[in-house]
Amino acid sequence: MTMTSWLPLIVLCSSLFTGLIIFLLPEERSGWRTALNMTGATVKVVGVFVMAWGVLVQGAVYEARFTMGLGFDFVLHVDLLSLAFVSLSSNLWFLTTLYAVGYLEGSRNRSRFFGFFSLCVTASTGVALAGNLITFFIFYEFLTLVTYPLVIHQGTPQALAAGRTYLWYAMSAGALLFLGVVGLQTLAGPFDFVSGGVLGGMDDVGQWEARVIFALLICGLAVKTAFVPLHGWLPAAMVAPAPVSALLHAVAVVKAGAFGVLRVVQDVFGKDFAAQIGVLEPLAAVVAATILFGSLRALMQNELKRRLAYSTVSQVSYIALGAVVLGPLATVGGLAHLVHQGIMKVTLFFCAGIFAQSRNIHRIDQMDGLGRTMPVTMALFTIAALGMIGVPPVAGFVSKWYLAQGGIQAGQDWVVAVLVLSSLLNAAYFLPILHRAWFRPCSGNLGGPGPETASGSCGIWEAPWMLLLPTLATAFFSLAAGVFAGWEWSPLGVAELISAGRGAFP
Amino acid sequence: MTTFLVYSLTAALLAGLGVHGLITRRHLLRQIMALNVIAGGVFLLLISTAYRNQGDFADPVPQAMVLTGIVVAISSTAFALALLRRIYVAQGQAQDEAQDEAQGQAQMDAQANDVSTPRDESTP
Amino acid sequence: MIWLFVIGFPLLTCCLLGHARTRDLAAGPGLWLASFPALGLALVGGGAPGVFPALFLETTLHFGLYGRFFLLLTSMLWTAAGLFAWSAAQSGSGGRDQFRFAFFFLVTLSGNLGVCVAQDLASFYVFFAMMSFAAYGLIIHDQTPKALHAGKIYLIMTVIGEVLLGAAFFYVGVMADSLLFADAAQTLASAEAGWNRNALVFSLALVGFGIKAGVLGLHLWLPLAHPAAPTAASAVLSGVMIKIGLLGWLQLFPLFAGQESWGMVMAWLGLAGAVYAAAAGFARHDPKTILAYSSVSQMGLMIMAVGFALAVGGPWAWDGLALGADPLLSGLLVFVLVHGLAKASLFLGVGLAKAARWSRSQARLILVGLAAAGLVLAGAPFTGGALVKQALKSGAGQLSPIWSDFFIAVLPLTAVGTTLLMAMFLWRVWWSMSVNVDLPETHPETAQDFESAKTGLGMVVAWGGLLILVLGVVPLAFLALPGSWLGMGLAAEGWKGLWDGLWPIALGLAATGLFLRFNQGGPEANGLDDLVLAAVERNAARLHAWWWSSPYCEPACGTINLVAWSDRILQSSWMQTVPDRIERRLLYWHTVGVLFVGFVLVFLAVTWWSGR
Amino acid sequence: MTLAAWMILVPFMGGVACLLLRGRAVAWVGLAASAATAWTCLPLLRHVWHSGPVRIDLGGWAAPLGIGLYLDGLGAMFLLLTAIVGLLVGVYALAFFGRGREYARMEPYFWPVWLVLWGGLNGVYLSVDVFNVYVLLEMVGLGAVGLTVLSGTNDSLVAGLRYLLATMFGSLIYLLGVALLYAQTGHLDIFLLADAVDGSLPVLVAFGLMTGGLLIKAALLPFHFWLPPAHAGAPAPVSAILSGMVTKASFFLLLRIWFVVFPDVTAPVAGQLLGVLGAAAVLWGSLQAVRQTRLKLLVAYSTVGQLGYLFFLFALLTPAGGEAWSEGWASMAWTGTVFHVFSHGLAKAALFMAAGCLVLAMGTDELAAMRDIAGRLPVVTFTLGVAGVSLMGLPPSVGFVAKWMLLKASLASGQWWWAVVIAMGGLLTAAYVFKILSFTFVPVGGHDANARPKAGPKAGRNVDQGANEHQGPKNSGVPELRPVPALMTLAALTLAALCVLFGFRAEEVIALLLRDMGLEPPFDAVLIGNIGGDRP
Repeated sequence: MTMTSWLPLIVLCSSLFTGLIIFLLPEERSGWRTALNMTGATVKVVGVFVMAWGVLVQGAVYEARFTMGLGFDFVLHVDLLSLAFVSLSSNLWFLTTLYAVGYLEGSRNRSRFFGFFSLCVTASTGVALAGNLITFFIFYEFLTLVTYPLVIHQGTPQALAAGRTYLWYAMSAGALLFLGVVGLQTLAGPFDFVSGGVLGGMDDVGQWEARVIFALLICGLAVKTAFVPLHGWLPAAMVAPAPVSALLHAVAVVKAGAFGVLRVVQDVFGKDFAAQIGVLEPLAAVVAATILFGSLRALMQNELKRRLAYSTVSQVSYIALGAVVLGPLATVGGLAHLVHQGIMKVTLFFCAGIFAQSRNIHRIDQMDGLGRTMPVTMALFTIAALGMIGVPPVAGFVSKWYLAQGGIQAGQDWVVAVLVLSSLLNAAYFLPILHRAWFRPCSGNLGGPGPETASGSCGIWEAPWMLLLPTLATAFFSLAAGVFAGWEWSPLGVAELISAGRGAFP
Repeated sequence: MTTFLVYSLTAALLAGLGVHGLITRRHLLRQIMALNVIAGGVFLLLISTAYRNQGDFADPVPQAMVLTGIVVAISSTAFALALLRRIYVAQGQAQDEAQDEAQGQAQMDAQANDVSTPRDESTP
Repeated sequence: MIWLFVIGFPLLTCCLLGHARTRDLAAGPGLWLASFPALGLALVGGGAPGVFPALFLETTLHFGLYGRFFLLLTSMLWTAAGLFAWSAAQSGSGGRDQFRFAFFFLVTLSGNLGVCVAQDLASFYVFFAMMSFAAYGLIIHDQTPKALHAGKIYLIMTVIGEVLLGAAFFYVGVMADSLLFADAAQTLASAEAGWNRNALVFSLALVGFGIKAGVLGLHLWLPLAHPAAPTAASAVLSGVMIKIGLLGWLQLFPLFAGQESWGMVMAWLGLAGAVYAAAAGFARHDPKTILAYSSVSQMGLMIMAVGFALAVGGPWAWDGLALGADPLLSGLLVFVLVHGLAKASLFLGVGLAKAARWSRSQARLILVGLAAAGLVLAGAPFTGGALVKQALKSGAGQLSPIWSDFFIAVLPLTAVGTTLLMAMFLWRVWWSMSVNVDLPETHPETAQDFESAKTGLGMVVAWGGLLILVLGVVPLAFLALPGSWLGMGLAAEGWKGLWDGLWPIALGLAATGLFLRFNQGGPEANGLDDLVLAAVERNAARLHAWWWSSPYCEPACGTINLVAWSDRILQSSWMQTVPDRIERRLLYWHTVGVLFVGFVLVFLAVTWWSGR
Repeated sequence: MTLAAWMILVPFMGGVACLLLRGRAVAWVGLAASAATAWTCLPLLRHVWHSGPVRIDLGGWAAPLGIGLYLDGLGAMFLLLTAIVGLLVGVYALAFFGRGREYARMEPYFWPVWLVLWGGLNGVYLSVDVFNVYVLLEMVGLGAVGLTVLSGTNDSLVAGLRYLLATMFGSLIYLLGVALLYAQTGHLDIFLLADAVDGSLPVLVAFGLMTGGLLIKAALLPFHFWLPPAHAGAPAPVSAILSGMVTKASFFLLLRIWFVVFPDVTAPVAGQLLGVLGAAAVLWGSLQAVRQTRLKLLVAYSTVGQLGYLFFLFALLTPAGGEAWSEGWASMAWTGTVFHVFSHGLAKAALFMAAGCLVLAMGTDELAAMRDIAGRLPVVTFTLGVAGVSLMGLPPSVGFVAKWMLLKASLASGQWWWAVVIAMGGLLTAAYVFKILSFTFVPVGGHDANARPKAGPKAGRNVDQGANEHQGPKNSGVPELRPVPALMTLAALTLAALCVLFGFRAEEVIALLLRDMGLEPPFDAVLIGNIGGDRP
């Protein structure tokens, strides 16, 4: 094994071993735990950076392949798509860990929390690096397992109910996905992901079989992607601590689903073949419905995190939209949104966590005048929220721009209509929050006394730097990703590279 | 009608009787006895095969098998009886499924089926 | 880099707000210093176009055809507004929260400057959005209920406009396969008739920019927002920002390519807006509202001019178009300039008038200044306004005969409306100054501020400067460039021109007199705008209420609730009893025995049967 | 290779030695015997790996008269599983019975009985003589019952006697079949029988009786009546033994009977019949497990469900008689099933051992009492979780491999309905595994006991009960957990970890398993080792 095959493993294991060791650490060794976490995260970020440099600049191929003896190989492969996802997850892991250390200061069961947290990142790294559908599935299911303890971390009845909901959805979907994966392998034999699809080139795959398998796979992925009739778990899972929500929404679970949809449509079926067997239209209908319905539901929420959750439901489907719309520009938009949505949504959840943690603010009607008391946090929230709406120059507008253009390019004008409506709805549920926070007078009517602040105080009280710094970084990224979208290595630039087929599997 | 057939039919009858006893009797002692009846049937069949090929000598293998089988059956029965005794000492009766009744789980079912096992039947 | 510096300078100034020590600098002189680099750039000229591949989606910044002109106007007006705001703040009449005001002021400024020089769709969109959204902060700055309401309407319409504009840009970008305005316009020039993507782009852009520019029907936010905003903000809102919509059309639409149908649509819309706004606005009581309607009316005329330019098939290829080559286009630009300066000076004048108690002579002086600016707008002879009228007329003359006669006939009538509005405006200002009533809708604290306010010198300077520019710029240009069409336009028609300029004004004044004679002191009636708006809001509220009470709003709506299903199954009375009963049965020897015997028999039977 | 004989003799001798000793020495000697047995297994395994199946005739007497032993890949896998689980159960038991008086009392009985049982199990896997197998099965059965009643409580006595009657009944029915078979063919050796059987009625009846008898002992669905009370009532190490290993012996024998002795007379419909019973077991057992409120009963019913998966093999392999074997999916079905045996053996033993830790700590196995176990006994909870993952068939675990193979086999063979059942069974398994886990996360503090759960779902209801209970008198003091020996936790954790690790090394197992059966390798993958050792 050379460096090129070790590196993906190192990146994968940097969080795996961290997680396992953290489990064994006693509760009170928080210094050790933090050090370990940060070391793991740093190793991962550096590893990803080296891989990115290798792939993008040197054209190296990083691949670790193990024969399982089961008719498939366990493959970790770094292509541009996985690179985009893995750099997102590694960087956000770093920041979220920092945030979580601050957020959970002094709470119980932190070893367990951080252990599963690391495992969760391992799983999403695995999902990103998986070189074939089965490896993908393995990590995808692993993800379900390790997220569950995080969702029910607080152990409240609500948390348990949420965990139960999550499991019901995820497990049922996992069963379907399993059937789909096995069926596909039975039909087509083992294969790796290939940019442009594999099935199109196979003669012995019948149309109907392909359709059934497509349906199974997409239904299996739909739960994590939170496609509309199956999105029920996502808002329920909001009871988890804020870093978990951030991770769920921005990096791990939802993203894994969307990433899976991208992989299945583009690298397994291939857009052309999928269009040929006519499965893209139904999927597109679901995606469009999800985008609109998620936004509509978000409009109805008064709880901040729930509103954000429904916003995720809507926004993640943009990624899937990129996969189902035929134009190459749409692909670029979807891929870019994978990253953009991640950094913006993580910012929003960080901020929501800060509000909850420091001011005990959970509902939107408690946010009056928050801009005066926590100006920095609120400013970051504003940046991300504007980005979600698609207000330039925050990153969101870039993805929408490309998605819409892709739709037009492919003659699917409804994409524009969907985006227009969705943007309006996004504005309708985010702008009132911003208005409240910035332009209403501070009511002093906070959700209750914050841990360290007198109730009703309208003085400036900012969050501790451990919470603020990661938020600042992600907000900065979301702004930068929009402002410097044209840069060659920006998320958009990388997405263009991926779409152009460079760095695809040889 | 060969001898073998007579033996085997008898064996089948015995085994059938045993099975019937096992599944209809609710008293544990009777069930143990029913199992022994089945065992008797099986051994009868086995011993009858010793002459099945009409040879000059009896096949020693079935005899060895029956001997072994009897040992096994005896030890099992002994074990079962020992258990039965412990149960009787512990709960004052020797019915497996009466246990359910006592716990009120299956009163309806039990009443319907309990005709054949009078309760006052005692054990060794 | 100079381009980025010019646009970014206000943002840099804005950054100073973040630090307590530099804060006062940024919120003070920073307001008017921020646009100086832009002013310099517009005067000196920028050199090579700035291409920034990494910025947004390959940003190209340059003057283009109109950029320098708009940049000049923008920087002038913002300098004046900044000066006014600073001075107002200095003298204590700036209202509260000056740092927040400064923040939004500077961000809006930055966006506005960027829009002027953006040569590609993406960066234009970015700056446009920056300007539009930041302006919200300016509009609701006073936080009166009225301002909040205005802000809400503004925000909603802005968002809609942004989104539609975005859609238009998406289409153009794909159709032209380029994000440059130049390519986009070229693509649109080859439009065919009928409903196709070109038509879609036209209509999307019409609405998208129209909301900003106050096209009839989309102008609803204007009369609300302008009076509600602080004076300096109203000045730039009305002076520059609504013109950006116009700039968008000019850049995007293929002018002089003979798109007659679209041209006529715009011309008619513009004309209708001009007439309607005059009719709707003159009876208003708040002078700033009248000014807002006047803006709508004047924008209507400009839109009409754009319509003319669209409809006319020029003899020259559009890319050879140069400023000054065509009286219509140049006249339009002069119109923009004149209206921008005049309207800004009018707004600042109102602010000045309200800022303190003036002695009668001072009040007269202010009134004269306002009247002069009003006259320019109304197109009095030898002002820029007359020139504009001339240009419009020549533009109308190039249309096909039916339209041309009609528009030429109608044009002077719009001047009557403008005069009416201006005269009513002056009357209201005079009235408010003499009666000295506090404006009812001001925030009490703001009103208190006003009470104790002194007038700053800067406010006067800003106003006076603009006034001088308004009055002086065109004659100066005439003197400087006697040979251009400017000179010809002013000089050629002689006494007839003078008469043409004067009779509408006289008519307007007469109408004003009549109205005041019969309706002086009458209550302010709700206009059509208010009725429409009220109806829309009522229905929106009803829709909202219906939606909230509808089953679609229940938390479980739209989800496949697997948990509920599983619960329904697992908790059902059947499930609670039957499996237990079966399982209990299965624990009985006789059940198992019967099943066992049955199994063996079935097994034997099937084995036997399949062996046969 | 007399090692094969030692596999049986070593535990027997260990058992006898244990009988003669007193005090803690029993445990140490027993553990030493366990280690020796497990150790003996290794060279045997290596031998089979290198040179194919082993056949030895004890004392030099050939087939009809002497006692023959035979070990092929399949048997080796079962031996290996027994050795692993047996050794770890031994380690676990060493600590378990060292706790307190009530357990220490059982220790002198546990070790001899268990070692004899182990010897019997090894014998079943090694024997080629259908009658010897009967004797060994009886030995296993008696041992199992002996272990079941170890605690001497009333419930366990009743359960034990019922178990005894059932297993005796099954054995006798089996013996009846053997007698018929012998009467018809005059052979007892499975390979000789394989050549001698024909489609005559007595042979068929013998086949049916043997199958039926073994099914009772294997606790397939309608015949599982003895299993839950016996498994739930026994002490933890015993439950692990019973569930992880003893049920597998009868299944192993069924495999031998069906695919070695009677491959020519099996009917496709009969195979489907077993498959249907298996499917019913999967669904029914899992459903019952979901509905239990006591941990050990839940795990016991889970055994009923998990055993059902094994019987798909009969449905998958019988359709085309001998021809099916040449298909790729035949080998998938085989490996899937064997992996499932592994998965279930390891995972269920780990589950029972973890449950034993919990019972030891809490004094009860009520699920509702397991509050905040995740916080207080994290390693045990982790073990529960990992073992559960393997049961669910989720990656990365040996259970996943098993399910993968079974699914593939059922899809490839066109019998897709098993795939549906497997998927649904996985869901139900997830339901009960996570039911356990969710209870472990309920905090002790009950900081919002007043908050009602939103919906009225089952977990919610249970939580609610917990909360209400919590508001009661117990509120003042959370019941203290008794300490759990690290060795017990470690043993359980090791088993759980093995569940995961075996998932990564499937290739060797497949190679070992398949080449002795003359099966096509299922994939293009190059199998390790020399394929095609000599078959007898």
